[in-house]
Amino acid sequence: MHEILKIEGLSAGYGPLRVLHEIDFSVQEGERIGLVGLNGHGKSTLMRSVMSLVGWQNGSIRFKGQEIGGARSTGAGRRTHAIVQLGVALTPQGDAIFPGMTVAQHLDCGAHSKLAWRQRAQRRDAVMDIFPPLRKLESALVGTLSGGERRMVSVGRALMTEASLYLIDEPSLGLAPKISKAVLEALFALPKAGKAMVIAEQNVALLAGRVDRMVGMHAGRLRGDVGHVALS
Amino acid sequence: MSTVTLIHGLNLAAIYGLMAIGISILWSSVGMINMAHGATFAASGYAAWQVSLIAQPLIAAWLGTGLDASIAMGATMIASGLGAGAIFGGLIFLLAYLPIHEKANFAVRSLIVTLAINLATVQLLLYFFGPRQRALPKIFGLGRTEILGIPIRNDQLGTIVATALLMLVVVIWLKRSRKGLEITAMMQNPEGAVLSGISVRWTALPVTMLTGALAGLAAILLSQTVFVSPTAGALPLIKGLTIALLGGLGSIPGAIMGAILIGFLEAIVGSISFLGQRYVLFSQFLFIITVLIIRPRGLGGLLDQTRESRNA
Amino acid sequence: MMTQSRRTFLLSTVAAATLAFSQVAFAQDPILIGVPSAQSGPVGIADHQDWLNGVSLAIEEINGAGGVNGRMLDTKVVDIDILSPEGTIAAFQNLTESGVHAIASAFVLIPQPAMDTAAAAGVPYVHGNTQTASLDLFKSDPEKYRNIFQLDVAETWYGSGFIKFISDLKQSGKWTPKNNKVHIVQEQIAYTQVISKATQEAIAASGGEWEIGAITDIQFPVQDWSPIIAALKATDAGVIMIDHWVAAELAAFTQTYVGDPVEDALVYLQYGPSQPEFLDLAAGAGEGFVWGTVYGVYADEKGSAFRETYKAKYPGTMGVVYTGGGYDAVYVLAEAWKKAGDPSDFNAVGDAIRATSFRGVNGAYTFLPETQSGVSYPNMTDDPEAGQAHLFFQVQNGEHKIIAPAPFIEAEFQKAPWMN
Amino acid sequence: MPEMKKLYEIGNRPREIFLSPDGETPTRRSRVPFTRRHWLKWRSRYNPKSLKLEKRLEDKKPLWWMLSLGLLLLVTPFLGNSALTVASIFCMFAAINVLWTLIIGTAGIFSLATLAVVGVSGYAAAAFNVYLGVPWPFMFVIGCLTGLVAGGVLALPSTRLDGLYFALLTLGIVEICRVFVQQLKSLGATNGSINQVDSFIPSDWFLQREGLLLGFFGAFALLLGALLLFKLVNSERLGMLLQTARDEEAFAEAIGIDYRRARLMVFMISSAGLGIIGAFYAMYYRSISPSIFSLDQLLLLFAMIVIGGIGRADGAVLGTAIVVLIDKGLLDLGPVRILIVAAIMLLVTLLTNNGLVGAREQFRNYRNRKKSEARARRTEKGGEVMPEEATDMPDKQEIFYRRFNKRLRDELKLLITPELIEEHRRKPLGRHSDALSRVLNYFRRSEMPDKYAILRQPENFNHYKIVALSGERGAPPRLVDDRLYESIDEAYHAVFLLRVNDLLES
Repeated sequence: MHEILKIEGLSAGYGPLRVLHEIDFSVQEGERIGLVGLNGHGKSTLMRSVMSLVGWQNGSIRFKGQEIGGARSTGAGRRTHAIVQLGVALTPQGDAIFPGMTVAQHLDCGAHSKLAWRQRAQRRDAVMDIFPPLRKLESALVGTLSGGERRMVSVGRALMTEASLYLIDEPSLGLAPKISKAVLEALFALPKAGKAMVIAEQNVALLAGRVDRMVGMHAGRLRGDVGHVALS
Repeated sequence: MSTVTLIHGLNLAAIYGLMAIGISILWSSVGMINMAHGATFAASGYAAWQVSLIAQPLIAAWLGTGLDASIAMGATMIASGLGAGAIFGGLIFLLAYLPIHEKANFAVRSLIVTLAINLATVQLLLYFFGPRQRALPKIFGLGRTEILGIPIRNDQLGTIVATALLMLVVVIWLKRSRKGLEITAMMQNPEGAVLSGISVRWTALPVTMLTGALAGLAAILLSQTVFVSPTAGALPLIKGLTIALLGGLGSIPGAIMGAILIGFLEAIVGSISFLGQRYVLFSQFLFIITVLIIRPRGLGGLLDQTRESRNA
Repeated sequence: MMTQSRRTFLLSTVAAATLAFSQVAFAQDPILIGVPSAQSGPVGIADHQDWLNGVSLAIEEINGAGGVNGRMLDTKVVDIDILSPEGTIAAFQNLTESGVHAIASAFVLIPQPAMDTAAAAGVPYVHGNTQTASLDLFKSDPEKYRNIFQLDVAETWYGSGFIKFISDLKQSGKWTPKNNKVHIVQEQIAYTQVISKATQEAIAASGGEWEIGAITDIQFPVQDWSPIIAALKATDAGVIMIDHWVAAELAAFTQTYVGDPVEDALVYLQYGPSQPEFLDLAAGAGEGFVWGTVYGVYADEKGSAFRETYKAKYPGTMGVVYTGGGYDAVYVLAEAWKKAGDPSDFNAVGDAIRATSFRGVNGAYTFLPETQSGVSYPNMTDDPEAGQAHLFFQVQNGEHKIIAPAPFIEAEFQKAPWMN
Repeated sequence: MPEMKKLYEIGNRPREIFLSPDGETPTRRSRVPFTRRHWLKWRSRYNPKSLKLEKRLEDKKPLWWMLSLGLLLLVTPFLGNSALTVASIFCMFAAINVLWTLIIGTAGIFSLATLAVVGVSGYAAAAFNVYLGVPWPFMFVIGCLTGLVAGGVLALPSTRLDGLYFALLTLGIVEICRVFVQQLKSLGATNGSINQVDSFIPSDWFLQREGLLLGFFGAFALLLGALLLFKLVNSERLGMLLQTARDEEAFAEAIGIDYRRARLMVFMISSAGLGIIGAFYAMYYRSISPSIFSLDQLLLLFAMIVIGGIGRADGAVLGTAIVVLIDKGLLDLGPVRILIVAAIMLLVTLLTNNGLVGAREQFRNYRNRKKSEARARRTEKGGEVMPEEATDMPDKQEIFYRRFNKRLRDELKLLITPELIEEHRRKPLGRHSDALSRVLNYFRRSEMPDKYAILRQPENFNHYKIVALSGERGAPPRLVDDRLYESIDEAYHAVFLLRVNDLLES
């Protein structure tokens, strides 16, 4: 198995606030990992620091052997687009999407690679197969959709290109249980070969038994996974 | 309304529209109020004038003085105006966007930087070209054309047609092309845009260049009726700004509508004998202020609302 | 190019200065003429540059001939913002502080601060304001403003002189108006308003020879003249007076007008076309238009000689008002200094200027005691050599030609292209 | 080898200003008129080392103000005429800018119509004087009232429009004023300016040395008045109200602060002040012209407050000093001076966060940020205190407490072996070996937040999950992971493992 993501000694934070404490973490090809932990314990920060979106960070992040981390203290977001183009797709928490675009336009935004842009019609179709409710909303403005539909659009955007690592941040946040289940089902149904997925979730029950590995996150450190297994 | 007034109004609307749309696009996508738009206008005028000095004898030697020559000259003028405006836009990107776009209070900061650029450009133009105004070659000729029995001055016709075409191209480009989609994405959510693999830094460059080019074109077109001077940009800037405001900053349809309204207002007030030209500016600003007090977001402004709600 | 001319000017003054220094080494400090010159403000830059060129030319000539009483002349130039009182005061104070012996200024728009600052220092101040306001101010306190002189006349003569001109032209038979209507297009600043008012009064006094066709208001900046053209066509007057002051906009007017003229009308553009850029900008469209100035460079022997030297030094189209004005101003001052002896004795110099009788390139300078301003021929005197001629020009074959008044005529009035 | 110890100088006591009163005589302090504030902020305390009473000047700014203004007042009368005029212009513009700062900074209304208010009031005062013969002392009253009215008119749209929209709108209003004045027929003969205005400077003295001196003292008094007004509004009730509303409007509203009203009040008060300046301006020059509404003039003034720093009175005054000196003092430079102003404006905006007066603070912030980032990278939770961090800690015991904990942990880490874990797994409760007892004792003493606990599953009697306590009343514990333990001993051991894991990681 290939190692897709390898994080070593990652510390990150915002200004004087340190959120992540020397995290070591790795993701293998074909893996589906649940990142669990309460609000405010660094799940989103971990994902965002992979995307180079936090205030400062320090430590090594290797994506398929290529260093995308390093020490950095300003210019959040400056390298993000390059990381996205390497093949990391992040669905941010909440509705960080484009409210004034139609669903179709919004999905097209995800198609950043040349190939994806050329095939955007087919790919949109494929996303709509995954999230059938979007099909009839194709020309509706995203700002007018319901929460669940927006989440589908947001996740769908991440699926538009051939990313090999999907980081999905809190897909169930603020959604009715039934709808969040549907969103997660769609995610679990995605093919696994050659790709990996990390889902951050507060609600452990939603992921139980559906992921290959569950990693706890607590106070800026990883828990669970390493602790139990290695020592017992 | 007489036909003269109609044409005059359309002509003014075209030029104001070019300025206002540039300001509007730049505000909504990059989040800066470009006070150097007037400087872009003046600098492009001078660049085109400089090009015309070189190109005129060359074209005359090559094509003579026929229709070919005047078309070639016109194309050269428009191209040089667009080009100079785009280059100046790039300069604004380098000075007023790149170094400060990550700092706090970018909107006010960039406003100040562009003001400084405006101040400096006017003085530099004055220093290098002197106070004398300069004439650009008449790219549409001096005659008039009859359309549907209405005699229209060639420069007015040319301005209206060229602007309408260009605006159509810009609007379609923004709507259909990939770059346009990227710009829209950046307008609505810069972080979402980076997560879609769009570099905010480098998407801002084409935007500043595009709006600069629009100002450059406006300079060429307006210089068909008035002349190029270092301070020529001040009035188009103020009018463009207030029209963009009237249309609701960031809304392209709003800006176009605002330009048409203001253009016709100017033409009509100017043609009413007891009001006359001297009340034109007065009535325009009064109108804009009234509209804004009634509708604080201007005529359009939906986009800006979504922007606000995201920031909140 | 301006930079070049500025450089050559600097070089030449330096050269002149060093030359002068070697000649009368250790003699005396130069006599300083202060020139407030608009360089960064939005208006007046072109005229002020003309004036400064004229001043420099005269100083070069005088220094070349050995200076005044053995002392060389020199200038001190400061940037002035002629639109605001504080800008005007700052510039004038800077000059009086630095010990200039006289101030020679083309014009300021707000005369009071300038005159008060100069009066406070008592320094002789000659200017070409062409404003009734300046003269009224002088009349309000002749003792205080005793050393302030307006080289030319008030702008009112532009109006009355023009009516006199068209009456004369009609009588000479070179032109027959199609009707007696005069259509006035007026701008809003004081200068144009006073002229318009004077014209209307002259028309009323003409006893029915002329009548007002219509009055159209415009306001700077005029971006498009087509509504004005429409109004002109609606009135269809025999005489059209464009009472506006910005050369570039007048050039734009000629271009619009030529495309759709009022047949047979005589079009008078007042003073604006005197600025050098007019002909360049009008690019041929200016042909046949008439304009005038109460203060312009003659085309007689003296005037032509000046024009040639000026063009040799400052190539390109030459302005014909303030170039000669600046040139004459220095000569008027030099004459006074010769007479008074000590340039630091401001009152003696003032007395000498008051007694001036000097014939320059812009006409003869004698100062009326009640206003300390010039005399206009033929408006105020019948003697061509007793004042400055109110010159009327017509653009003929791409050049300004003097067509009136009588002894200074260069060419006869010709029909404009739109006249049958 | 003796270890070289680097000594850090703590605090900046050498730069403080101290008085040592004898403690017997009562201290007298005068207050700023109309406020409950004192001129200088002296704070008494006993020096913990010498046990002597000392008075420390908490805020050194008033001292600087007095020094610089006093210098200006003393030196200027001995300067030449043009320098005197430049100083007067500086005072007038500084007064305008201080009030403008009140509008932009304190009230948070981004208005560009400041000069327009000055102009309108100046015109009104001048018109009353020239056309109605109102004597000059009343011009101040008229200017003030006009300013108040103009402020009220301008304030109306400010409640509906926000930020930049309002700024651009006021730009339009300035244009309206300019165009309106210029096309007034009655002022046509003077290019829209009103001349021969009566003044506090006798007309014989006008532009003479005496007049200039009088003018300067007047302008200086105006500046003092503006500064006093700034102080009164900014640091008294209104300013305090607005400070609460600056970041959290909704919060301020929720606790009953009518910040909109307060804003309008500040706006009106400043406008009235600007009106007085307008009347003064007309008197100082004995005329007023439409150029006061010109965009260039406005931009120059804006450049002043930008260069100094928006929102602070010292910024407004400093920026005015710089720009006025360049623009009016270096007239000989010609157009280059505008370029210099533009360049300064550009540099200041590109490099500083809030003008020149903010530069010092910005540098400190930058240094602190870099320091804390570096510290954050190095320190671990519960780790030893870094030397530079130690200076910021008021309770020095904390430093030793953390050092002790760190050493303790280092000791305990050595004790943890697979045998020890095995021992615990076999018998989670009961008598343990010495090493295990030590480790468990340490665990028991740990702090309540994030302490682990065992939760019996309500649906299944013999099933346990591990939770972490929140440490806060009312906040429920949370699940650590989804493991289910079949017996209580297994759960005990899992908690032990988690803690060992935490210990080893720390």
